[in-house]
Amino acid sequence: MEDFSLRHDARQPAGGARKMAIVGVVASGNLEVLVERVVPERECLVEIRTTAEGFGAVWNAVVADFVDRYSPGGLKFSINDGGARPDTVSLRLAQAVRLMEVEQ
Amino acid sequence: MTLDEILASMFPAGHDVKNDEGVVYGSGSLRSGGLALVVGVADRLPLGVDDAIILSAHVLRSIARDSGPILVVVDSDSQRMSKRDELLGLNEFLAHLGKCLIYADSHGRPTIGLLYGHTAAGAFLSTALATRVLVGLPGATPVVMDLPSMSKVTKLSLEVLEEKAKSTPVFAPGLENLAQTGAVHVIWDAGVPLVDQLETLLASLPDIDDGRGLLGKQRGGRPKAYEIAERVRGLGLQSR
Amino acid sequence: MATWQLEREARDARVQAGSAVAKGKIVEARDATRLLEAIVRPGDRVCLEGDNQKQADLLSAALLSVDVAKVNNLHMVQSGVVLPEHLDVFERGVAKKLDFAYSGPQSARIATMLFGGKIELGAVHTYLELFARYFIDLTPNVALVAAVSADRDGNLYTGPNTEDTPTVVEATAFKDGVVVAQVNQIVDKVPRVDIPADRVHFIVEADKRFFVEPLFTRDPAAITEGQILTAMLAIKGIYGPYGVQRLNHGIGFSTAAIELLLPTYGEKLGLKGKVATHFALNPHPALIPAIESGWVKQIHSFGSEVGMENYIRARSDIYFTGADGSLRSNRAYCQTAGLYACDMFIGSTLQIDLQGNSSTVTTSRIAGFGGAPNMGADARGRRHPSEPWLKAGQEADPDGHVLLRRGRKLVVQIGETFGDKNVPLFVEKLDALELAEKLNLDLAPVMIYGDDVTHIVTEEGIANLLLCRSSDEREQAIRGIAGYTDVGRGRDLGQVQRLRERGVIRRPEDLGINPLDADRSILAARSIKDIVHWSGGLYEPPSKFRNW
Amino acid sequence: MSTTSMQAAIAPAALTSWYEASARTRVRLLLDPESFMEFVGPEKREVSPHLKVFDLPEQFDDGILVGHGSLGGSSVLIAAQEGSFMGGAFGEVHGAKLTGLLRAARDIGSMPVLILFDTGGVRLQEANAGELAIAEIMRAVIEARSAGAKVIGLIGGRAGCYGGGGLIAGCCSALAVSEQGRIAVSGPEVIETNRGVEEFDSRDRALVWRTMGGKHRRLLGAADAFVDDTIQAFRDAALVLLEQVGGFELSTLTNEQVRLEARLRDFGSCADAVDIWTAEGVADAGAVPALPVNQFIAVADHVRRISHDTR
Repeated sequence: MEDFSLRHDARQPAGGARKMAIVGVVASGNLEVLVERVVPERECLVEIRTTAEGFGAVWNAVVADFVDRYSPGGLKFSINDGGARPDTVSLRLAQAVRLMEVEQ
Repeated sequence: MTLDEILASMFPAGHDVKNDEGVVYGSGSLRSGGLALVVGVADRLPLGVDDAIILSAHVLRSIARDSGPILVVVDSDSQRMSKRDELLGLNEFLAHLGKCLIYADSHGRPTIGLLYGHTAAGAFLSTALATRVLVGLPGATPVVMDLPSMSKVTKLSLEVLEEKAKSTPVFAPGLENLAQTGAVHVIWDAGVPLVDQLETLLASLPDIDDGRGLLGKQRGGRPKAYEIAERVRGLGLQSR
Repeated sequence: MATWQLEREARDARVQAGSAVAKGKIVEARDATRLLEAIVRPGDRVCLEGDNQKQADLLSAALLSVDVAKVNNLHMVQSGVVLPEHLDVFERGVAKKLDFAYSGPQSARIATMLFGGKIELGAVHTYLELFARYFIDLTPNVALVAAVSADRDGNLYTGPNTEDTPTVVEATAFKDGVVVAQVNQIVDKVPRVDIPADRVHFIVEADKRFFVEPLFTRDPAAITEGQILTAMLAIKGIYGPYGVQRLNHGIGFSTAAIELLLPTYGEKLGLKGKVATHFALNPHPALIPAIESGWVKQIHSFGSEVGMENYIRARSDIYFTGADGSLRSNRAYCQTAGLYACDMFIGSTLQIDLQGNSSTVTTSRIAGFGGAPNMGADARGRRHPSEPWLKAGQEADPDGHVLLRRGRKLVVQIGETFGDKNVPLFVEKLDALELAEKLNLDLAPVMIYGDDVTHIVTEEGIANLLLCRSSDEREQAIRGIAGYTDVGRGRDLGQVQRLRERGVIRRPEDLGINPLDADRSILAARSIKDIVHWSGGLYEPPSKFRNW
Repeated sequence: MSTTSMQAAIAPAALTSWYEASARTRVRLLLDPESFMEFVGPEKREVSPHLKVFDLPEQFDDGILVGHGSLGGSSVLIAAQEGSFMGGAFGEVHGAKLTGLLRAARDIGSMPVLILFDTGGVRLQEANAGELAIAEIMRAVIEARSAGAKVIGLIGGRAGCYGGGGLIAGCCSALAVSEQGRIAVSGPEVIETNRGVEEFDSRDRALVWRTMGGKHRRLLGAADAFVDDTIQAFRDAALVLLEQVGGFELSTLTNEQVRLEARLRDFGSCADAVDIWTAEGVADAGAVPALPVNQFIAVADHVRRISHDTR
């Protein structure tokens, strides 16, 4: 297992008012993303635990693109990863942001 | 200890317990008076539909007819693994046996499991683990699942599993490991007449409430189960 | 006086030798090895059928058991190396040299044996190419084929899996070779004559039915959101704009996803009747919902598919069927159809390099090519116009003379940037090159050459290589849709942005597709059972695909 | 971002496959809208304390969600296993959540419990804790039922309901199962490993479903209701079963004894499910696996009525 934590500045706060959401499951090639509105609204924090070791550079690139595209300010993402592919990671992150925008 | 030795040591005043090809039933005279129903599995029998239905019949008949504690003696294999048993709904037969024992326990017939040999998986759940108090005898070898099957399911090699089994009580087979989780309440001393230990137990039977979670916490084998269950129970009560 | 009929005499001598173990043309199964010892000579070219689906398994076992003193050093010329016995004959010394096209389940072992020098490799072909060589320089001396039934004269009924048989028999029988057929049963009258009796010399009644692999069944339950996204991109970004009506699909999950999105997503885009009407395609179960929804007009097939028999029979408007009602497939004709009469091939691969060359060869697997190089190549001899063909030609050469400009076949590679076990689809250098260097091959086993590929589709978008004007642009277009692979992360951001502005690269958002819409709920069928329902109970999937 | 695109979120229960849905989607669409309140949810991060020993990833809810909600306007307690996480297996935390929920039901005495099974049985990496958790759950189910709570099991997920899960299911007041749902103790691979492929060919999926699948369990009387593979169908079945099922007393057990003895007597020598169905009087038993849901329900209702006081 490998753990790391990525902190980014965000252009603007994420939409919606929901406090917490969760998407995905931990399975081979899949991941769960728990998202909570708990960090300052111009920041974004992504904490990752993954079974696939040695992919730090890819995680960095995926998360940087994600923050650039969605500007998820104020959100903390906690990821349990079962070795998902980068496209799956991007998809789950996007799904998590969208869930936070849905009225509860 | 063999089943005969155990029964002799536990019921010096006599018993009529029969072992019918691994299916055990009968009764024993307690030193403190009255009879105990004895049911169980011996000779490492794999517990299948045909055996479970006999045992549950004995328990049900005794509930309607007798009084006194119920002793469940166990030296079984796993559940019987066969097409026929599954075809006929083995899960119902094993659950039914477990239900009968649990029902009896809460209706004046306290249940005591006596694990003196092997047991595993579904056979374990429907017999020894369905009692109020589970007693282990030294030399008992319970396993939840055998390592080759475990290897197939977890896709970890047998060697890795054997290595981990040495250091990891929560998954490793064995009486001591199970005792740590709270599954086995007490391990008797084979050097002391069992009748003494049985009478001591009967004289101070634990409360009917399932205390295995707290036991596992106190013994360190299950660090979280008790508290999680209590928290959920508390939240559930608030939803009333 | 010169003798001009030596081969015929030799053939007659072989047949006569074989007749010693036959009653008329009929040979008992237990005598099959003796028959082969009588009719096969050392060094013969032998076609042991050997298709990608059906297998003359009894005859392969018989060939494996021959006395190596009598039969040895054979040159196997067969399209499919599928059964373990197909390679065991090399281990035993029965055979020495191999020319083939496809090796699916034996791909790892064939690689090992090639590296170990156990097999002398002629070449890896595409089907049509190997069939062509049957008539020029790889004509079999002996063909060992499989059929469903035979009559006592030797007329053969192949059933739905006709596949390679007519081609193999034609090349063998008409050039003085010997044809042996294993059949599931001998009957008084065959349901239809697929191979006339005068081309068949011996018949062996097998004790069990010949093996057929259900190779084209993709369980919709295994289709991922990523595959659905690539399928949506392909439908909206290629099928629609080019108006592709005549096409071939590969066998991967992405194209299965396309088949299952036609009646839902395709319908929503208003494409019904405008695209995907005529196929050169095996009877894919995944296409049933589109057929039942009225999308598909006609399908010609290379082979059949286990479980599809009754459905095909009941849908003769769609499929080619014989007088008996069952499917008539033919690999050679269907490959020809794919080459000349289809405007698009779309399929997946294991590796794509920076120029778009693709290969399914890895250093540990030689899977062969099957039909992909043929489907996935421009037919230089093509002369008839069609809208997609002309439009692709125009994109490739906008300044050319309208009346002299060649059209282009659309050759689309579709896949996710990372495949199984996170192995990247895009590489700097193909494993095929490494293999060619290691084995001293004259030619690297490239499945589809980059200059034939017109589009690459991944979850990151579509690269239209027709619009690239230099090899540098081509490389950046490919890097631009290679996602987070090393190749993708090596892209030039500025150049990729410019390619995107020109429409060379189109991202999902450029096509109005939200990746979050790529949900399994839009598949017309999400399980094999759903497909059975679509078929009205006519499709009968093999047990291994069931969960009921 | 478009707002029409969240299919999974807006798809009504009638269109969503139970088999494919996650545990969270099942719960959300099974209960009355917006009524679910989770206990010890993923944000509490009460993960398994044991998986790290095996270098395995944890899930924030340990593969089960438990909580409270309403069904048809009435309060229910609910638990749902996530079959995709470690096969929905029972570990220490996973099991303790269900134990706690059932004890709450016992203490309340009148509030029903829905258990959405999706499990391969004990989580082997924490086998002792998992096995004991199942034993505690079985006891807790009986205690809850004895106190007057109805416990309904719903089975139709990818992992089926195997091992100890099958025993817990056998303790419930009633079960609803779909065609995809499988209920058994030993899994197909385990039987094959221990007894050989001649005893059971785990890759013969038609055999697996014929022996352990929803249709067989319904025809055997092992499940009370057979439903289509939609969340709506499970919801409807749960509402009906909550109306129908009775309490738990000695007569329930003696009735069950009679029911199971009769099964052994009538079908004990049958070699295959098809023989059982034929013996029960199904006209064309071989056609049962292919029957559409409604036709199957008609056949099942004809040959085997379910009485709700025998389990």
